[in-house]
Amino acid sequence: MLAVTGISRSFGGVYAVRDVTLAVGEGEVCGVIGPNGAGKSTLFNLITGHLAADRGGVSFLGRPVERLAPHRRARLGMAIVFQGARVFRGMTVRENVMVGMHGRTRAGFVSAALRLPRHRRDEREIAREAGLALDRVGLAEWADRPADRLPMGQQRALQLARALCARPRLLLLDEPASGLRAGERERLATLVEELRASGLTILLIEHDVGFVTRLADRAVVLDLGQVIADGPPAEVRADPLVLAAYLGQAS
Amino acid sequence: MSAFLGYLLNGLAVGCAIALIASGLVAVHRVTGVVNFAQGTFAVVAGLCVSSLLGLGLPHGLSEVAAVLVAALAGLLTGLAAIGRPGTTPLSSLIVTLGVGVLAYAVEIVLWGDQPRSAPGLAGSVTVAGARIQTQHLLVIAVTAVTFVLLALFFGRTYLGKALTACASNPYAARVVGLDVRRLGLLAFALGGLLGGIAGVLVTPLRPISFDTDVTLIVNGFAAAVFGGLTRPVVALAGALLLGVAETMAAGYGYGAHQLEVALGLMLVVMIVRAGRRSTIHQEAV
Amino acid sequence: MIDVTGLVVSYGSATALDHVTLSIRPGEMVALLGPNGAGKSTLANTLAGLLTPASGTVTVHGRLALIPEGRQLFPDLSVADNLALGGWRSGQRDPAPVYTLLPRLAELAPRRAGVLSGGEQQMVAFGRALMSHPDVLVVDELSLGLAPNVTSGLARHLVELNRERGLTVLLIEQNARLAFELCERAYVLESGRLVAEGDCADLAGDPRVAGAYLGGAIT
Amino acid sequence: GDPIRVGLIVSLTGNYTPLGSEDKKAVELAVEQVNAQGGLHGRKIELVTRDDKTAPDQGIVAYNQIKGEIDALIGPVFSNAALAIEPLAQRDKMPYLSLAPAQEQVEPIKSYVFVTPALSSMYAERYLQYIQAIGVKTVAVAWDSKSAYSVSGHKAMVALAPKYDVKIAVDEPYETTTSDFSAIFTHVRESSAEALVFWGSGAPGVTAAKQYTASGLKVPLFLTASQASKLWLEPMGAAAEGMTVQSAIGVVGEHLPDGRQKQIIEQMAKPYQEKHGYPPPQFAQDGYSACLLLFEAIRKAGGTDQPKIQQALETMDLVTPNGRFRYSPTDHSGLSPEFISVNTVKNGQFVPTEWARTQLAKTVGAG
Amino acid sequence: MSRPPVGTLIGLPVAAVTLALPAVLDDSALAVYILLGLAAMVTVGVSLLMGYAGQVSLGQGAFYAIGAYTAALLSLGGVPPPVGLVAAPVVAAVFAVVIGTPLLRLRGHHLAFATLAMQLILLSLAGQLDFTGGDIGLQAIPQFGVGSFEMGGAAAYAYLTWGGLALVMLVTHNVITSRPGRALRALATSETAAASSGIPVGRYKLTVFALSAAFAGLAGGIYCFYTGYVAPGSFPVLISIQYIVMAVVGGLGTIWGAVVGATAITLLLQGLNTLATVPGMPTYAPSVLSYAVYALVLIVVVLFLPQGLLPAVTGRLAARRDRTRQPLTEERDGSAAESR
Ligand SMILES: Nc1ncnc2c1ncn2[C@@H]1O[C@H](COP(=O)(O)OP(=O)(O)OP(=O)(O)O)[C@@H](O)[C@H]1O
Ligand SMILES: Nc1ncnc2c1ncn2[C@@H]1O[C@H](COP(=O)(O)OP(=O)(O)OP(=O)(O)O)[C@@H](O)[C@H]1O
Ligand SMILES: CC(C)C[C@H](N)C(=O)O
Ligand SMILES: [Mg+2]
Ligand SMILES: [Mg+2]
Repeated sequence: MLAVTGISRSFGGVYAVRDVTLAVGEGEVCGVIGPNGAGKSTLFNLITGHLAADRGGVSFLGRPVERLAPHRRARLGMAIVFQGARVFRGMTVRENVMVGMHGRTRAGFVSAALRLPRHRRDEREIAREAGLALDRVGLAEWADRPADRLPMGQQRALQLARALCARPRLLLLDEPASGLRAGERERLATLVEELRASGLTILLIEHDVGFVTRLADRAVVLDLGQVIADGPPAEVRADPLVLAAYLGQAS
Repeated sequence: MSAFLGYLLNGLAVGCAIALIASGLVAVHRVTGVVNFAQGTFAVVAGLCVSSLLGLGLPHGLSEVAAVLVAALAGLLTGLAAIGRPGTTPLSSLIVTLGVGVLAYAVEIVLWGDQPRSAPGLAGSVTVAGARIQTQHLLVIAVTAVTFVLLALFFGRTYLGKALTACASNPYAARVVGLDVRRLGLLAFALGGLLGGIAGVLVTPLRPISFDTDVTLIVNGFAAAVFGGLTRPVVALAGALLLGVAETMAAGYGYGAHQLEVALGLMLVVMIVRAGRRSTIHQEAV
Repeated sequence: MIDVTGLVVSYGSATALDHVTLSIRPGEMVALLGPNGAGKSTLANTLAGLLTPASGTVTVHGRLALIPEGRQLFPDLSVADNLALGGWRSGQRDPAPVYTLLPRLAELAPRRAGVLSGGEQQMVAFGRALMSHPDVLVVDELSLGLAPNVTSGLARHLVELNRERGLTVLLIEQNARLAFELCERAYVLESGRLVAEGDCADLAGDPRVAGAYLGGAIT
Repeated sequence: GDPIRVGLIVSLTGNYTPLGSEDKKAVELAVEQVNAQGGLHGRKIELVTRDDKTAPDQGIVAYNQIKGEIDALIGPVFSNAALAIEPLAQRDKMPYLSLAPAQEQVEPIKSYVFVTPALSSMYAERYLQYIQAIGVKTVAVAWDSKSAYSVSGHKAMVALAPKYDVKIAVDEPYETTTSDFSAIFTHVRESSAEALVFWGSGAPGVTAAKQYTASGLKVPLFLTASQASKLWLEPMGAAAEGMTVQSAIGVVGEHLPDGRQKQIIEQMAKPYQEKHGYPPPQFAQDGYSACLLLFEAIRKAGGTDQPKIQQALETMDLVTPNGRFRYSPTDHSGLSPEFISVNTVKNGQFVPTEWARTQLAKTVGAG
Repeated sequence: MSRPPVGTLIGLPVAAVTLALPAVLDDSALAVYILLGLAAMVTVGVSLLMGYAGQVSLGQGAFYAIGAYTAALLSLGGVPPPVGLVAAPVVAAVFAVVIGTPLLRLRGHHLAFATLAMQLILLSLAGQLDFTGGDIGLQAIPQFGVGSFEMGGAAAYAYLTWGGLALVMLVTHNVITSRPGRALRALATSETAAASSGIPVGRYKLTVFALSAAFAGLAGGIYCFYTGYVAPGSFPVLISIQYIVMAVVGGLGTIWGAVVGATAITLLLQGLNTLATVPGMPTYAPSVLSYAVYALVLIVVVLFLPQGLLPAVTGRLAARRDRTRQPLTEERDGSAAESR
């Protein structure tokens, strides 16, 4: 499904990601953990094309994508929820989510300006999908508020809804649970389980190791830009290297 | 060869005058995030003041200093209008500075009339390796050099300079650490006025100044300042010198009728090339 | 140390805090819990003087520092400069003590804060707040985006500061378990109103609170 | 009876404010004077003034606003604005006296459009006469590529130079916004030119004059009539001394022999000086002359019937501060180069050269 | 989607008044009415570009000029005026695509400068070339007409103008309330997040740039027939800035705001012009009065109604607080974040 081979990226001589090779199978939920600054978010940006790799390749659904622009990769079925909140200002929650459907619809400027039948068809489709996505993350009652006024937690949920609206094949989640309380975290976990059950492939960055252990089939540990452990979460958690670099005595 | 050197030196001087306008734009923008379209006005006010003061018989030196102070005051007043009211967005502030610039026209016409004025500066010229350059031009170059060194040191090295930079970098965070964003913004506007005033005082002996000269000044200054992203004085200086030298070279080698276009076109090309080598993701980092 | 009475804060027509009254004694560590949108960040910002109350009073004795939600660094400045500016109020500009606490920041010192990873930024925000030698520290999400070992390190340090220097702490924390571990007392805020307060031990026993905030939390 | 309404559209804001505001002052003075004498045909003159903002489209707006209420129009100093209004005025049969010098206004002739300043080609020709007279054979020419006045002046100069046996060694355009003329001066220095003729209006002329002194160029600098304002001498300061500047005859009225021409000039210059504190510059001369022409035409037409005014204008022969106008169906400019003076600046005053003094004396004597 | 109430509540009466006005106005008022409509047309484009897509153009006057020159040159060359009028927006849009391809790699202030420079260069070219009539420009442009029918009166031009404006507003409304419109508003906040939703950011920016250029081009085309005269001097850089002022004063990111802004500024300027030239005013009155009043009104409106006239009037202030905060602030973070 996704294969990353020997990918590297440095900033001013410092490697953020170094020679990372990673394969994720269809339907797999793969946790990515590691200390702060280990290169996890950078790896996600390399996979989605927001950053150019210095070296190495990315293939998705069996075809090399490292030369494709981010929006093309998105159209192939990658969706990402960024680490920070990136909601579109000046738009309602619903409109934000509708944007997620962009890659799956076609009506352009001309159809919109002339209100051609395609435009109407697409709008109906988009509205329906957005409604579903909103329900799914529990934002339905917030749908018509301006998105930039939402509290943190809801903004994160909104991003997830936007990503889901695209019906991706691969979902990359960068710390989706951060800023969420126990109850909300539980709901998120349930949602991820549902998604997994529906066959979606998921890459999940999370510092809450318990969360990862519960949801992921497999955990990859990054440190200083390199993979230092890869295996079932329970095993990885016990790895002394991981304990030293990441978990400390707190776990 | 001496012709080339002549164009180069004069170009540098022209560029330095532009740089001084740009420096004020950078100072204000770096601290407040506002593009101050009244920057040219400060130079005009100082220029008109110095011509009047010298006309009244005040000695050189005193007149110039007084004029620069008036410009600094004008800067402060502009700041009060532009950022004094809480909740004014940088775009609104920009429009306010445009308004201030126009308002200044009215004041200037009442005080000085609508005809251009000038003032005597350093007379004569010197010959450098066979190329002739006006003494006033040398003065412009020298003052610009000093100004930019000081400015770069101020913003790059001093604590206050960093605090000022922090204000625009993240105004909310600035308030979190206890910076008085509004006061520091006003300080920046006063500094902008001061820098504009210096530009005005130096340029007035070279070219006549009238109330609407600010348009020419701001177009060039804006070009140079944008070259430096409106935040980096030294890059803005480089942009200004590029602009000035390109203009005189164009005039020197046969494009006199298009010198501004040639220079602007060159700036554009450099900017576009630079823009091509930069990814967007970190420009939006949350 | 902090006295809040009848505090009302609103954004336009929406009321974010509705007659909140609370008080924190010097040297106390108090947790503030509540679901998303409860008004916790609003309260933090009001305590720091960044929002003006519609009514009610806020009194803070001594110097207050805030670790704001979402890190809020100066992206264009270096890490070192970010830290130095944290000392604007105290006049302390040398970040060395912060480097001892968070050695990673010493490595990052010359980098622009805007390009740091999320967790690295959170560390800078923490360090910056300490630079002002506060008497009161308001932490809006301590563990946000931090690796477990870093979180525990910072938590330990908070406790140290509290014991040794008598630092008063108001801790807003999503990880209620951690919050209860660190603090003696807690307030629970919901929809802008205080709905519960008391000793952490008691609250942890309260089924309603435990259900919502301790529930499936796993660390 | 009800007043005669004269439209005045000039630049009161924008680039040409310094020109337009002088025109306005002069026109107001002329109107005041004629009204003090009881007006025309017992009717007072009333001015309807509009600002063209130094922009052609604003000129059109202004014209469309007032065309219904005015009997005749005195139009923009900014050649482009003047050119924009003229087709409309022609269509409406609106007698129109332009204050702009561009050639295109009278080539081809539009029956209702008349020009009051000397055309830039006349300034060019006059300079060539002077240059020939002082024995100069080779000149350099610099011109503002963005000013219609300067462009057509330059064009005429290039075309007429062979006739006066003058060679143009350096031909250099610049832009209105140019702030450094060292390149031009360098080119002149490296050439065999014996004089530099500088076409331009206002600011660039002042800048060039100032830098010229510092450049150490030895050849004389010749400025054109657009520079003939005391207000532009001031900013030049000491740099202006000894410079050669053209002007309309009215600017040097006091140096003329007594007679009709001098009297007309003083009729304007004295009150103008009293009112505004400085002698009327070139542009004021244009405005005042336009008024005299129009008033005379109305007088002759016996009223404000527009075709009649047009006819009166086409047969006009009148002495004004700009010189003696002789409009005809084939000449809507009316002036000739003889009414242009070539001056040097002495103690901040425009003083006609010996050559000009004799020439003007001849012109005035003949008239 | 988020603003039909304003559209219908204000739209219908406005449309009625718009239709009635040309019949009752005299020529002098009609001249203002037409120029106002043209300014509004350009401003709607500016508002679309800036208020929705977050891109700043200080060179909108250039497209206005291109439209005017296109229509003028074609009809002087004997092409029927309607063809010239259609060609005006098309050529402007094509030009925007060509020039936008490199320019739109720039953001925020850089883009603002680049568009400003483009206008300066273009106008200077128009002033030098022979076929554009140099600085003198093009004169005697035929009246607009279809077949043998020639449009003479100003009222006819008023209908043409306001018809064009209605078209422009309709297109804009349709665009912003649909898929491409949401994409534009999204990329204004974050190009990265937009791209990861599958939006081809570069192409969309180019398209909206071209669309706003087409609006300006159409306005330019009508202008050239109405005035019968086109010259570089008709399109000073200041008018480009004026359009931005109109958009901001009216309320960025609202279609009607652009119209309101254009109306307010145009009427203010015309009013001042008339007021200041009333006989008996002192010499400097025109300039002093018009500069001072214009500046003060501008400053007061921007400071006290920062969301613009329209949102203030329609009382939708709260809902829109952050929308105006866009392009220029947005980029600052961006450009500052580049390698320093
Ligand atoms: N544009 C950049 N310029 C310089 N350094 C960068 C840039 N982007 C990332 N880095 C550095 O690369 C390293 C990896 O960053 P990344 O954001 O991938 O970490 P992370 O694993 O996601 O950490 P966290 O858990 O804290 O989010 C960090 O040290 C960061 O400072
Ligand atoms: N700038 C704002 N304008 C309008 N409403 C706001 C604004 N900021 C917050 N709110 C509203 O105020 C309420 C309280 O928000 P606040 O950010 O204080 O919640 P919180 O408890 O910190 O939530 P979280 O746990 O998600 O951080 C929310 O309903 C939110 O929508
Ligand atoms: C002589 C002046 C009235 C000419 C003016 N400078 C113009 O270009 O129109
Ligand atoms: Mg990360
Ligand atoms: Mg919060």
